[in-house]
Amino acid sequence: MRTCSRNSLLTAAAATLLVSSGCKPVRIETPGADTEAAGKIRATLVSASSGGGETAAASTGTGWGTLKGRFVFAGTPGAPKALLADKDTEVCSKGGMKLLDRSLLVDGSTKGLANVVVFARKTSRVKEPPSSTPLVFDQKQCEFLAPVFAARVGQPIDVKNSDPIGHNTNISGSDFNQLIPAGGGTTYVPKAETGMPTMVTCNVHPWMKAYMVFRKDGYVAVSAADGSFAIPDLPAGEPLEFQVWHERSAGPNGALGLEKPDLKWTPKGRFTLTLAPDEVKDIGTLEVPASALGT
Amino acid sequence: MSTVTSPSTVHHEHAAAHAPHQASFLSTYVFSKDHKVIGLQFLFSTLVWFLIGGLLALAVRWQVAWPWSDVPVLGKLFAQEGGQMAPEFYTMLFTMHATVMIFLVIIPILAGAFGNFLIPLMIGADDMAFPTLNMLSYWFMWPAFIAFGASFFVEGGAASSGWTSYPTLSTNIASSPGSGWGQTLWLLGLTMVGVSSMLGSVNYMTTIILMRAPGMTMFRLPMTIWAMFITAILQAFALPVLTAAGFMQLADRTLGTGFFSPEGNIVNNWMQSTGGGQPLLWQHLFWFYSHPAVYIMILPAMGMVSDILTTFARKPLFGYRPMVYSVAGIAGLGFIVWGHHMFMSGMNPALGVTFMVSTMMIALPSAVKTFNWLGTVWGGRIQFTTAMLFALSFVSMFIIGGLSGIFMAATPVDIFIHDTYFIVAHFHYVLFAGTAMGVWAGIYYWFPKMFGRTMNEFWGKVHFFLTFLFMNGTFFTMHILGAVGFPRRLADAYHYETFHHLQPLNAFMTWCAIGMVASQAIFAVNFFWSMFFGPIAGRNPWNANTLEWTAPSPPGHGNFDFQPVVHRGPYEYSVPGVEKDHLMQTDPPNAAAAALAAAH
Amino acid sequence: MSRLSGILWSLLFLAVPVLGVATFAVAPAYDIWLPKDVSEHGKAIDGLFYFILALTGVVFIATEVLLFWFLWKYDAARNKNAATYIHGSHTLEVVWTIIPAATLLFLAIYQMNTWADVKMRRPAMSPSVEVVGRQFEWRLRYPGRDGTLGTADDLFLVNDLHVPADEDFLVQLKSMDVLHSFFLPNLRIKQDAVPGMKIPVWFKATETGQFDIVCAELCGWGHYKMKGRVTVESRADFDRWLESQYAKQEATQPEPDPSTAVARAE
Amino acid sequence: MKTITQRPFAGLFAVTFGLASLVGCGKTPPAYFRPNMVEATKQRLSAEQEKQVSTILLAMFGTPDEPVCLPETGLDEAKLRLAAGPVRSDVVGRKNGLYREHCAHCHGITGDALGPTAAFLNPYPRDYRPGVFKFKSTERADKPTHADLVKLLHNGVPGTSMPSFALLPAAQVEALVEYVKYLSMRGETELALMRAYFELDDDAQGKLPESREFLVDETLTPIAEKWKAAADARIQVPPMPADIDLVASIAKGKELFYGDKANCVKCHGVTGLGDGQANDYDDWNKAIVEIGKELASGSAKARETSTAGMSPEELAEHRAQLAWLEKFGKVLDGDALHPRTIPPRNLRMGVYRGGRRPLDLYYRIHAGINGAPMPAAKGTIPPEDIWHIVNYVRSLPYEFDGELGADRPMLVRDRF
Repeated sequence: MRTCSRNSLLTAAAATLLVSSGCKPVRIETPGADTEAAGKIRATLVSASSGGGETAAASTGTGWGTLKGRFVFAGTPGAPKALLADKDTEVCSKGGMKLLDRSLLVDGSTKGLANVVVFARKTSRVKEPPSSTPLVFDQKQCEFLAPVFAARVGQPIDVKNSDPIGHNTNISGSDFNQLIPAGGGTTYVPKAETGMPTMVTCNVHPWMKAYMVFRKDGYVAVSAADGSFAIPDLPAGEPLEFQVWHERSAGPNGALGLEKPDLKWTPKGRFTLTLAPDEVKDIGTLEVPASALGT
Repeated sequence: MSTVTSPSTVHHEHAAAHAPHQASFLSTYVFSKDHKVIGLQFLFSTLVWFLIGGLLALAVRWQVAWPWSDVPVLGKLFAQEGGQMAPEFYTMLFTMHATVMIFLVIIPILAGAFGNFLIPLMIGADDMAFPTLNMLSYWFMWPAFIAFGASFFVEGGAASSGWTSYPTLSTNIASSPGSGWGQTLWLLGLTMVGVSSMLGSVNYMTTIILMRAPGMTMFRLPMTIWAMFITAILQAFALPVLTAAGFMQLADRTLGTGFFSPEGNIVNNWMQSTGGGQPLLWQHLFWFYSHPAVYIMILPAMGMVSDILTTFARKPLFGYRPMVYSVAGIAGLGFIVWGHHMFMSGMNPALGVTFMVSTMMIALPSAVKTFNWLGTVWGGRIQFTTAMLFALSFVSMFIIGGLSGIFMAATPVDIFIHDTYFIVAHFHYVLFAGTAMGVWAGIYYWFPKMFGRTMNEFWGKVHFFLTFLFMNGTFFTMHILGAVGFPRRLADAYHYETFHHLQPLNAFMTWCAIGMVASQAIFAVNFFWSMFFGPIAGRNPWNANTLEWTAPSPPGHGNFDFQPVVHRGPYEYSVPGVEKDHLMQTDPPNAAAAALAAAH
Repeated sequence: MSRLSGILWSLLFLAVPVLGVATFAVAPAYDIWLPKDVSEHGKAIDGLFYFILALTGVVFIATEVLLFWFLWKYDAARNKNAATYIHGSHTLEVVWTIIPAATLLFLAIYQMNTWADVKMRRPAMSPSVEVVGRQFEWRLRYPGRDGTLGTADDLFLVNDLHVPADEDFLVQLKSMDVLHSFFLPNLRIKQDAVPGMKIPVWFKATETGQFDIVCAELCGWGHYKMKGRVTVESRADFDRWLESQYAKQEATQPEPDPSTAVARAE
Repeated sequence: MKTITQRPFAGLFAVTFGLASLVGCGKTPPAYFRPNMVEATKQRLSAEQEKQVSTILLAMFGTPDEPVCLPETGLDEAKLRLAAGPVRSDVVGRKNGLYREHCAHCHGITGDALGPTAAFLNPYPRDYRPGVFKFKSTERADKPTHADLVKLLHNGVPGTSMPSFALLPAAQVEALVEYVKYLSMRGETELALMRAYFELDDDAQGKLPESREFLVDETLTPIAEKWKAAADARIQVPPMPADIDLVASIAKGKELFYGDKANCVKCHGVTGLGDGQANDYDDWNKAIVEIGKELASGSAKARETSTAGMSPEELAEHRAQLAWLEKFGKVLDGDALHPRTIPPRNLRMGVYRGGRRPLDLYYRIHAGINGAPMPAAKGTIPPEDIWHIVNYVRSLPYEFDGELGADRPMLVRDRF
């Protein structure tokens, strides 16, 4: 009897063990999605189509103003690294000259921080249509001459190649990746805004790198060698939100976040202000701490 | 029950001689050098792997029957994919199924478990010739267990180039996920199994030649021992080739030696830097071992079945010497037929003709054995014990397995059925319906000797019936699948118009396979339950003749409590003029001799 | 009880030959049998298959029934007379060694000719097509107009083999990466493609139609999807098809209308 | 004996039942679309934001088992249902599951090229989510036409693991193409949504509007429009000059190939073996590489900065940064394949991924290859010159080139 009870106990244990293992009726929908919320959204989506389209910002003011300022780098920029330029050396490193990393250009004397992009995010009106006189985007000695290049949508750009060797210019996220024959060139007319600046490369010489930013309204400026920038002819009398970008900044998508409470400067690298007609608003010297850049 | 009374002095001597061995638990049960413990260690490990291999087979069958459908239990591994099995996972499944079944189950359970347990007992020795080697031969299995088991969890997963691991699929790391770490581990595991078998076979040969009890001449050895002996020889001669080949493949994979890869062979846009090798070289080397291995996987079972048949037919083995010669013949011919695995491989067709002839000839000794088994059953007094049923089914199924081999041996027919389910049916009839049945027969037959208790006969027969039924349901249908040309190793064959209509048949086979595995639960419970609560068995529950039945059940350390002396062959059943229907090999010759004299 | 068990068990063993034969008898009715043969040499192969089937069938039935009969007759529970004490019979051993030996030897010699026809007596002609196995597709190359492979006018195709009927057709079989096996069930052709080897495969198709090309040697995770199609057609159709494919390959202008491209997918 | 046989009876059936139930209840959860974790992390989305994206996508596109699409997508939902859903090979005459039967194990249920087999393929399978396709008859930035995708399925992509589906019935190919478009649009929408968070004004509290205006008119429609426009955006191919002298044309082509104008030699190499500029990435891999750089520099910076003397909010900022970096590390381990450089094509192999017709080569050279470094020649190289290059490239596999000497490339003559 004793043996029998023990035996049945043993088998029962085995059975329960087998049954319990791997037997959980789990039925999950898409993980992380809220199913009934999705149901509601779908209801609104399938509902009758709305006129929609882009809602242009309301035009509230008249006249035009100018925004200017100057970026300086608060910190010590290390010596720029030399780029690995191992192809076509007879051209790319002529006379042993080295191509340098240009992602952080600080003016020695003025401490000015070059190549900071400032543009207005949304505007209601523009002073004049894009000019048809082409801008020039040139490359020489395996380097794009302009590290950061701003243009207005609709304005033609002459992409040139002043080198004795062939290049190609590849504007990522655009429809443009063209052969640029030695000494030749082609014209590109940007069709769409880039949002944040987009990278330009030459696939033949992978170290070649630049950035381009296209804006519909053309309200965009790139800080000069001394760090100064100016955006003229901005629509006055309405709140304007500006976006600030730098290649090296630690913020999301290169947004340059600064501690500027007076301008309501956000971590997304934006500040807002309203210009009076014919005002030349100088937001003064903007100190960019080393921590703001991914140095 | 024949209880052999022995001079008490001898008994005491033995007890004294072996007293010091009663050491710590570790040295008694884990690192024991006692052939019986080692045998049981082999038995338990291989049975566990048998279960694993069976489950792998089920997963394979599931995919074959219902490709890409939600796999039960396993499906949880592929939750994001909706429970659908990835094709490379399927290739890993059948590769590891074959690997586990061949290298971790059949070979070790025959040579390792039964060989170890039975050889000393049946020849009247108190242990193996080299107990330490014997222990090592078991513990070398563990690296193999670990290597094969671990390979599922390395990057890329387990080996996926089939158990034959043909180059360049296996040598070229880029050719398949499993050809990465999985394949390397596979080769390492294989080598370990090889070492283990080699240690075993050296041991068996020495033991059988040198340690037979007084009076036990070679031609008084039971068939089991003969089979084990010849198997050991086969292994000793064939294994070095495989080991060498394995190391060559390892070198190909790790050092880029390129023994097996031709020049400029591009896989997955990855061009092999080395070349100058020949993929066929591996096939020759591999099959030079693996064809004899086929006989390593069946001969011991044949031997055990012969003994069991005689015991329960209560009749001498029909044609003892022809049986021995045919085993030897199979072993000899086994070395010159490997090419019949390569008829379609691009090997010189003229060479194919040669191998075809030798292959036809190797069917001969098998036929002789079959006829002798029939002769043994003829005119006996058959007792339908579980062991006997399994042994009989071995004979019945081996006939099928043997005959289906002739189709493949006929080269022109092989053109059509090569690598189809016909061959799958063939080797499952030899290895599962044959060897596995023989193994079960052996377990039911020698269980009393192993644990001193008999297994439950009723559930044993239920187990036999279900296994026999489902097994034929699964494997016999494979023949007709093969006749359609249904190729093996296809994750989904139903998009071929030729095979589209075979899905229902495959589904049926898969259900049978599931039933087959499920019914092993009966065996498992019966096995472990009987181990503790089965009825106590005496020394000789089956009234058999061979020496092991004169020892206590289970035999103590040193096996025999007296020195067995052999007076006759192992199969003296139903001798006219003898009151009991069996004459044990140790029975003193006096009365029996007279009776025998009268008989002849 | 035990009497009954003996009967039941022997009947179980009788079931083996009965059901075994039944399976093979019924299978053709459900079309689970040799697929339609459209090759010249296939007849011989199928004939051999049936011959061996008959031969083994007889042996199978004989031995299995014998086994059943012995179990039935010599069941200890129902048969009281003692077991025959016999160690074997020399004559019998000789008989059942000689007869199978003779049969098997005959079989071996009987089939050699077919084997030679399919694998050894290669027709004297240059390859009609080159088939290259590659994970996981059959890449085909026709010699083109000049009839020689490796020239600029070769025609490249995938998985879609076309063959003129009633003509010797010589395939030059190669593999680019791993082992494959070129299996044409309906043409009774199977040959491994081995990297580094050029293996000739030849056949003569006797009927037009479309049939499968199967890969019969494990070639990696996608082994199952290595499906091809062989189209046997008259010489005229074959030439027409060749020309159309060649024109397609040399196209310098897009098809006038996308829908034709869709149509091509049929 | 009797008492002994009774007992295991119960036990046996308990065990067999146990096994049976184990097999029976293996129900796995339905397949789901994996979120684009790389982009989500790059845009530094919060958990709520990730949740909102999945929710919106669920509303707009449904699940792999029940795909839905808004009329704006211009997709045929019937075709989608044919391609979507689990493979029910146990149901005779089943009507769906095509994508998971033929494509999912490489391209992934989500079309993110993260299927179980993907990591082992070279090149990696295509990730549909950016909506960029290489081999097509349209201008570089345009979507492929329906016919392009059908042709691609028909021929496969020679030289890659993409096999030919020529033997599938046309209806099934149609369904698969439609489903690829569906996955692509879904992926593009996902990207757009994730990027939209950055463009949000601050008063939105980092929550996207769930209005029809935003989701459909501003997000989905522009994407769908590009797909619809593809059919009319096919490149107009001027016919190859009828009287062209092939030998002369090839010579001219060779000149251009090696010259500074077309500059092919720079990448495809003087030998034409594709051994020129070879350490560049395609757009899919480049994205991962860039992120990897960002991650590396970020964590380096994090290691340097000492938290000593940080104001609480600075400290919080710092912690957030660390958390973000850690998450990125995980994402790159789990949701991205290890980036690989893209070698320029070896032009002597006679293998043309986008098709071997002269027409196909013309497309490649004229428009370049979207997503790959291959630039467009249009505008700077006149059509007849493109035809010359085409002829030269087509002659390369057969050209005997003495310069190459002993280590000659593998000609078509030997293999392809």
